[in-house]
Amino acid sequence: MIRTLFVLLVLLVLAAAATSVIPHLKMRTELDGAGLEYARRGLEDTGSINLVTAVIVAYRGLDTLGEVVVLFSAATSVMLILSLFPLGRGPTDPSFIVAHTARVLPAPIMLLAVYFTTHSHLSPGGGFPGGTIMASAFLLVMLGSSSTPAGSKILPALEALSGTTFGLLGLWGTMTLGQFLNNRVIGIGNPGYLVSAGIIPLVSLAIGVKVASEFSGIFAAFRKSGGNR
Amino acid sequence: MNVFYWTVAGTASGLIIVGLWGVLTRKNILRIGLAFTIADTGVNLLLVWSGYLPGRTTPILNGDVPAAEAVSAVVDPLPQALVLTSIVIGVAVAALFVVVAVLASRRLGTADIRRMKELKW
Amino acid sequence: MNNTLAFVSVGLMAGGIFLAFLRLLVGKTGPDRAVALDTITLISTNLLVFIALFEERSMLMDVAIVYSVLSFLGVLALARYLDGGLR
Amino acid sequence: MNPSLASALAVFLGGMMLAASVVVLFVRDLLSAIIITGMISLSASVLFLLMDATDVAITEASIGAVLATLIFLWGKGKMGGRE
Repeated sequence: MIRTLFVLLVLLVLAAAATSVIPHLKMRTELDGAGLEYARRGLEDTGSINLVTAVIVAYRGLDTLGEVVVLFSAATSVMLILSLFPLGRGPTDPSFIVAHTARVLPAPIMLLAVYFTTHSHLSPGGGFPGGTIMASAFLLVMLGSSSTPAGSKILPALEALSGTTFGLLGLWGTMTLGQFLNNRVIGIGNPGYLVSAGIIPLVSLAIGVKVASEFSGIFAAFRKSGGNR
Repeated sequence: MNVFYWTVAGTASGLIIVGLWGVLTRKNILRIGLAFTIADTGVNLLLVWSGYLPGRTTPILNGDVPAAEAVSAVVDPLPQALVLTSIVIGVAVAALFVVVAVLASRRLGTADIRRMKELKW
Repeated sequence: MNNTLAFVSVGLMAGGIFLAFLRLLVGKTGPDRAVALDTITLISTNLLVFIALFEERSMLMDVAIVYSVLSFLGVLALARYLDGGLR
Repeated sequence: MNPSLASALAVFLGGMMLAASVVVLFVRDLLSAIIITGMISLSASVLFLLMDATDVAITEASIGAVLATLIFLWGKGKMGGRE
């Protein structure tokens, strides 16, 4: 009873706060603030025609580094907990259709992921979606068998390597141009071509491999804690 | 009066409120996680909505959108960049939640959050 | 793009999505709902292609590609769960 | 995109998402709740595309369709019969 009243009270306070905002809302029709500056100068500053990637990797690259650290700590906690408390009861063998799909389809999905990751400055995509699609390809391999995939042993090394690459690419900018993650260290080239926009494709690849190895590590830990058959 | 603009805002706020309601009232711990995911989706929608400008296009400046007219042709790229990281963080946090929930339910023999006395203070 | 054609095609797709959505809500068992989800994502992929056509920007097709591949993967994971493969 | 068409699509998808989110809280079977949550994520991806957020739409589709669904399915499989 008290619980229900409390829940109602919380929701009512939230609704009242939200309602008090409504009269002040009006539709945005023009860019302002940081978004205006990014839209005006993004292309010539970074050479990336995808402004979202320019913001993630170049302008707010330090924040992305911190975000990757948060992701790393969450994934590490999951793996640590699952290695401390194994959960028994392994999976059954896959059916014919799933087993054969899992043999054919991972390669095209990985190709798609590499496309999204390396073309992050030219088309929609980038490190985060590319990394999650790579993790999906790993997941498909895992779904098609009843044991942990053999490649999962190199996941921690891959994770460390990509994280270090990200940091070193950032420090390169600090050494040469005095600015962390400045992407002009190797010149921005001709915008619109694959080899352009400085280090943005490299940093995107590092982010993608990092995200992919975190999520693949989570799935491998899930499968290992269930025990192999 | 732009119907699309305000409909998305209403949908996002509704998802946040329904998600909070679920987190506060449901009994099964896994269903609380699902309600949390719904509220997460609502927050992401609201953040992207805050950078949406009607009648404009995606912030990718290829041949369809000349770079000189970018300021008057594209939506705000900043909230989109923030939401991109927020989504990935959200699913990692959901994975942590599920693992802790599974361990707690196995240790205590129940998935009912009212019986998890050790979590109370 | 012809306006009438746009309205009719999107209306037909929305009708298909709505019927599958009803099955998703009232479906009796879990597998019923999995099939309904598969239907919804298949029709939504067509919707995304049409949105790319109306916006006249070809790069929006990338979203449709990812959506089709990964929705298939999601349904495969569901099928594997029902099979006993996620334990 | 035609504004009235986009508005109609947003009303349709938003109504579906809100109805589905309420159903998630009340449906008896947990598996169905997980499937319906996946459907909410995929509809949100279409809304992101309508709001011209292409990168966000791709990320939400890959996360909501596969990763989040699978994590919750795994949790349900591990919990077994304890409802």
